[in-house]
Amino acid sequence: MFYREAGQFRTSYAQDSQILPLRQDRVGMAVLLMAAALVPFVANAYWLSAILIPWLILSLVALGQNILMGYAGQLSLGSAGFMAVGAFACYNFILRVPGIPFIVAVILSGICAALVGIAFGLPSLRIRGLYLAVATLASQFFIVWSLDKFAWFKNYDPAGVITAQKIMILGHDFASPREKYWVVLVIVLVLTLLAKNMARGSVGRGWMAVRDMDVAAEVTGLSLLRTKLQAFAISSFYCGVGGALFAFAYLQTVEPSAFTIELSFRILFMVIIGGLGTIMGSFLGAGFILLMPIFLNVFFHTVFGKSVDASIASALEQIIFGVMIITFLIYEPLGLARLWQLTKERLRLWPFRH
Amino acid sequence: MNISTVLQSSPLQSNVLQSSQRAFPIGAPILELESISLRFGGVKALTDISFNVLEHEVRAIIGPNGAGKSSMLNVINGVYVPQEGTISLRGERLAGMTPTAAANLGISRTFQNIALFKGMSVLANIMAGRALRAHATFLEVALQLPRARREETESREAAEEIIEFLEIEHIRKTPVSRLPYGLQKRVELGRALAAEPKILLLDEPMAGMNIEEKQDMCRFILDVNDHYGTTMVLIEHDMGVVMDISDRVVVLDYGKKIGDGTPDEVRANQDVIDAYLGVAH
Amino acid sequence: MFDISFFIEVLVGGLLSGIMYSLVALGFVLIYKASSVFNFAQGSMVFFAVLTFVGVMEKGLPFWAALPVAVGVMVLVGMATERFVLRPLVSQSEDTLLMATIGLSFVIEGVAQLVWGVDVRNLDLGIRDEPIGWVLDSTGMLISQLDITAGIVASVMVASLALLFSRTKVGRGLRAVADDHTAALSIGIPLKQIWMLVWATAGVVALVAGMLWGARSGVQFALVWVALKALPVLIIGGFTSVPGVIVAGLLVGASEKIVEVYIGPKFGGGVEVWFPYVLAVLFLLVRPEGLFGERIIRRV
Amino acid sequence: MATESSEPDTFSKLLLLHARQRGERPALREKKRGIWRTVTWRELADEAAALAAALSARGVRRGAHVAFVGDNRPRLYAAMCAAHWLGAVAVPLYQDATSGEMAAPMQSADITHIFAENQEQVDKLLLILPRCPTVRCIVYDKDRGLRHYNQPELVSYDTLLQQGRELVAANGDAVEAEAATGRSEDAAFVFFTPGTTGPAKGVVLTHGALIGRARIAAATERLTDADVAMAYLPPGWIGQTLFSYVQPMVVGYCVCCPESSDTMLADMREMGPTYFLATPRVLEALFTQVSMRMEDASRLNGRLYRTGMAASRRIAASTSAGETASLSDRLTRAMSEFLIFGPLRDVLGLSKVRVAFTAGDAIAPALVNFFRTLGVNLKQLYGSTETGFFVAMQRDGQVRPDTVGQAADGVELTFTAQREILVRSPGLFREYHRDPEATAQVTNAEGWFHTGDAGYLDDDGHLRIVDRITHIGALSDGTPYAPRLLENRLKFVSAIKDAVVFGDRRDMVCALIDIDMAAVGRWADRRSIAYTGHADLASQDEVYGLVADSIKAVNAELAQDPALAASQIHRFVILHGELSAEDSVLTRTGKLRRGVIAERFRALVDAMYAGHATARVDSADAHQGTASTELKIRDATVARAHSRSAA
Repeated sequence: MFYREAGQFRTSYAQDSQILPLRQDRVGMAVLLMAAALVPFVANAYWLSAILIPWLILSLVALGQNILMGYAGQLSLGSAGFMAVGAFACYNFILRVPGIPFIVAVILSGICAALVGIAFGLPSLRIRGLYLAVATLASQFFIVWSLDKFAWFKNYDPAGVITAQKIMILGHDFASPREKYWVVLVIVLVLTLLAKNMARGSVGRGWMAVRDMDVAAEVTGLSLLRTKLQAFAISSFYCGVGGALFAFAYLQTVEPSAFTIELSFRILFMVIIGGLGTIMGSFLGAGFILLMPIFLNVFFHTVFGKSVDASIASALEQIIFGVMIITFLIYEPLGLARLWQLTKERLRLWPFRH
Repeated sequence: MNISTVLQSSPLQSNVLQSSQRAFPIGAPILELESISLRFGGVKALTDISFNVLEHEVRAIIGPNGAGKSSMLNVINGVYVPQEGTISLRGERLAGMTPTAAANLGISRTFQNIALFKGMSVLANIMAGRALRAHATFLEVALQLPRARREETESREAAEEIIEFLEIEHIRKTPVSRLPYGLQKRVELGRALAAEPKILLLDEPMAGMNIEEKQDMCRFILDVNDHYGTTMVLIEHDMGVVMDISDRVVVLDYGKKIGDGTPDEVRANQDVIDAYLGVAH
Repeated sequence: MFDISFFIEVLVGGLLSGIMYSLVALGFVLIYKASSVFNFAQGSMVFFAVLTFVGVMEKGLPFWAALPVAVGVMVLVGMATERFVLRPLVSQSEDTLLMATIGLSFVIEGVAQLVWGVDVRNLDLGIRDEPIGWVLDSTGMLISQLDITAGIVASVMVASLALLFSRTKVGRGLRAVADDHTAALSIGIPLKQIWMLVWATAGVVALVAGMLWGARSGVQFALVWVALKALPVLIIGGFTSVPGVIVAGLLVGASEKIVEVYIGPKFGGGVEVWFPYVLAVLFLLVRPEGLFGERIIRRV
Repeated sequence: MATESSEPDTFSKLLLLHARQRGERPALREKKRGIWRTVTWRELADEAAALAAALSARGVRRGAHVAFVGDNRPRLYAAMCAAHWLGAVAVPLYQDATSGEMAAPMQSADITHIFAENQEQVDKLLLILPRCPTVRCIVYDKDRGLRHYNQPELVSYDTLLQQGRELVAANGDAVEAEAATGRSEDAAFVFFTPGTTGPAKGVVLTHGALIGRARIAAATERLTDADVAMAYLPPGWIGQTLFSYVQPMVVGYCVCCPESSDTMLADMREMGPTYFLATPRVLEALFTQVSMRMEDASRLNGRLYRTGMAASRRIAASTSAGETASLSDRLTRAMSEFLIFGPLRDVLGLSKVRVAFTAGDAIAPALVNFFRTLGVNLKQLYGSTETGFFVAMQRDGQVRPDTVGQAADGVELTFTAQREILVRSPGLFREYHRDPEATAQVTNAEGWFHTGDAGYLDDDGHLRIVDRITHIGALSDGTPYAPRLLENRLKFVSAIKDAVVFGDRRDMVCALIDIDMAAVGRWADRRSIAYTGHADLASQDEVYGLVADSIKAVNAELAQDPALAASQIHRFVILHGELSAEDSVLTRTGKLRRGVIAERFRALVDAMYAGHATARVDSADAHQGTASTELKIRDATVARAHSRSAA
């Protein structure tokens, strides 16, 4: 109903295939970005470092998972492993390459993750479905194990824990939550834009072709090998960068066991609940999975007037996630993003229904 | 059932056949298959089949169900590799064909039971058909560098030309999964065309269509042949339609070739008649 | 120098835990055959089954009463799963089903913790986890009574299941179902009963497996991950082949122990955490269809 | 106007003027291959020049007749420009006419050159080519499917353009000069009126007449070159050509062609025209669509819509009565304007429309009201091909749905004893092509034209149209009776697509009803009434009930008006198939061909008056194609006439 499309006509394909073809959407997005940029001035440190920062980071990781699963249709349970690679790679780059710019280190760590991703993606050429899932589980376990066992990665820290260095960009130390938030925000936004470009371009079409009908994809001349490995590499890159930020902007002190298979599952859930094969879904899903426990707590506070025993809370959380997953898979396999999309279609046809 | 109903030709109008001359006159053999044999384990799918396809012609492969028509097509574009026999394109022998290789050689195809990319719009499906012509790397695409943008526009233009050609402007941005069967078939033809193939393999393009849809599809096939000069190899078991639109027909039965020639010759061929009367409809 | 008797110790230990992998894996196979679903939640079921068992025992029920209760609960869980998860998703892609069962595993674990709490319980089956005297005396090898008992029980289970599959009418019906649901129905195989039976058996298997593991290393959440080892076993054995998973189970069990004991120390141990999976992946590259699975031909 | 002489007086001169004044502004837009392609005035002029050069090389001379067969496309209009450039006469034909229907104009107008859009049209033309010896050249635009055609007459637009560009390059000045030589009294167009009776007649209109009319219309509606219009009706109809060629040529606004008829609504929403022409038929379809889709809308929206409509009607009523509307009504109106009408207009692509005209046929007042209530400035326009279209038009602020407004500037009106409307204006046609008798029949020495419409001016000079003079009759009791008024009321019912009433020299009025498949179909679905097709649905008793109720309502309205009370519908039949131009019961613009209909449905009509409950119609008549079908005849509830008479 807020859409006034009459007169918004396109005279070039560039215009027609732009990310937000409708003026109203562009305005909305502009407002959103503005808000995202200014929120640190209103949000307190807790909100920034306990919710917004992890939300952005996990959204990025979910985006990576989504590229692989949602777009290229390759089931993966190992995203946490690739995060770990990113995190430790970043730590070591900064540790061992004196004066390396933070951003460069982050990108390099992403590339490391990508390489590992390619290695573990190789089986995807022969196998699919849960076979592939197991292969990715292998990566998950193997990576965490090796990071755990080879002390070099952790600079021989006796406790087996690394402490992320300062985030130095152009000589400025981004120490406060607010500054960290901005760093994360910028990186996430840029990578999201790139992902969107790939998704709506020939690259994305290749992924989806492989996902939807690989035989036909081959017949159109697409190389399954290149396409799948590409998806693995890019997906892992996003997870890697996410991992690096996870360590540097969120956890600060990290041990390999922080990147457990449970984390992988959570990321998987973010993608399913948020919406397979949509950029926006990654953000919605991450937000949902992240905020759910908090809502739960608030809920209990208001209902029982006291916070519940942590174990019960976590148990409930698990049940709710599980139920959500099943429900979404049954009723709206395309997740929250799809719901939003439907609402939008309604608004564009308002007052009609269809 | 009597012979006439089986082999009779439908009253389909086709300008190409009426017209005195064609835009792309039929040329030399472009595709030659020599004594092709294909087995799955013990099962013989194709036995010693040889025929050729001339440039710019519409070549039909017909035969009762299970005659090995689809296998034949799958051999041509490298989905199956025959145990014996050779395929040569413009006289060059092709060894170890794969679908991708076939695509690179300008062989494109559609599938018997629609193999569209369900999750994508009509436009995206057709653009995806141009995978071969997308050279920009993922980085160029991600950063929207000039080459990526140029290629995107080019493939959009090509896709739009096809959309116009197939008269599906009104469903351009509809997800293919929402389309009725007949339109999906048309879109699949569009995707195959997007690769700008030299040879187009159509696996039962009219299966399960009503008569109007069939006539539309025939018109499109003939128009493609007339407009782009694409060489067509199509499988069909609705004899009537095939007889109308194809220049020459190969007849298979139980994996063996039992007839080859112009529609009229084939109609007259006793083996063919028997084969068709043999199958109970 | 190479100590052969020690090697045998390790091997036997490995084979014994291997047979238990097979046991868990059998649960997967059962369900996969019946409803062609890869039930990722099987691990959680193992956990849940034994937890229930121990739980009701704590409530004062005697062993022999607790057993049927636990089995009953597992059957209910199975039926519920079939009704509320698998049926609505019938004819969905394998991946979707897998994800659904992952969700299911979360639910089950959540419920388990909600009902029985999170603290580790130990399960006393009256068999002590100490070396068998005469073996020790005669060969000097340390072989735990518990392990042996576990091994024997497991082998019995596995054997009887194998029989159930190959010999009984139900088993044949089951195979028919695995091949083609509608066909199975059309030839009058009672799908409902088959499914119930399958889930029941899967429940029992889970319970037994859980008890054996639990008796050894305490009833705790970690069981879920132990059970996950069944995945590589399945891959190597093939999803539909009972003998396959038995062999694969032994293979995985033995190899992981040997690797752990002989190579592990070089990396500070823990190799067994990932070794089976990597083994499975390598296996996939050479023989995607598994040891005894039949080759898949791609149709177009 | 004093400056008339100084201003350009032919289309080619106008074209050159625009090319100079607003060369870079869009003259035409076309949605092609997914995006809107623009032709600026400069480009249009250049293309026209090139085509003109090539055409004259191919023997197009001053006064030659060039036909145009195709949908609204920039190239069609560019070709029109080219024809005028050379002083040739443009003859736009209905693109969906059969080749048989095309033969007549071809022969009577000695068409020498034809612009055809595509293979479909070319095939039709080639079929009649032997019968049209004068045709020398057929130019086709889209070569799809034509690659192998080798008739000597055929040439592709691109080739022509190419040759033209070379010629222009060679001696551009000569070509340029050609454009200036035209005179305002030269014939510009021949429109073949799809006569509701008799064969089509070629109406010759001069540059001067059309340009003059257009200038007046532009002045009254204050059109500027910022306006945008959609071209989606057949160019063969003068209305479309006026709005997509003549007026843009005068005003310099931009004309937009949709991608295809399937995408018209979507394309219109994208483009958002500001100046809109629609036939009553189009508006009826639009109205039906809106009411159907609103019924499916959410309950809340449905209510807001209805209350909003009601409120606005009350407001309109009270304002016309000179009172101020109640606050609550105005609030409701405001709210539904914001929540419903605004968005609704936008979805329909009408939100930017400044002026919308309906013309071509009489329209039900209620329909006009509907769109005006929605907030669309829809106005009626009265005119015919012979009168240069703009005879009477409603002015802003003085719109009365039951009239067609005051006479346009420069138009004189007078009436015969039979109330036939006579028109005298500079916009009148010159003659019927090659048909002096026909011309003489409809025009007299003082230059009055007999419109054939009956009507009268009301007290404040608004023209009211009653009906075609030939249709007006009287019931057997002598009460005058005008079918179209009744039919329009019926057609406004969303369940009814078309209606034909009978009553002349009869004791009561009866009606043939053609149901709106879409609307009634949905209605049936909602009530889960099973039906196999049009015929089946049409014969369902529930549907008869539905129609009977609507007719009852219409009768009640009629009873209000003493003049019409006697004309209430007494009996009706629902036809088994829709009336369509294909079987020539309608004209291409969708007007009823009463003669044909009366002929075709005689049996049915007689049965109605004979009081039978059913009637057999055999295949030739029933649109079923199958052998004779049985149609039910029903009585309609008639309201008692109110005694308080105004007249």
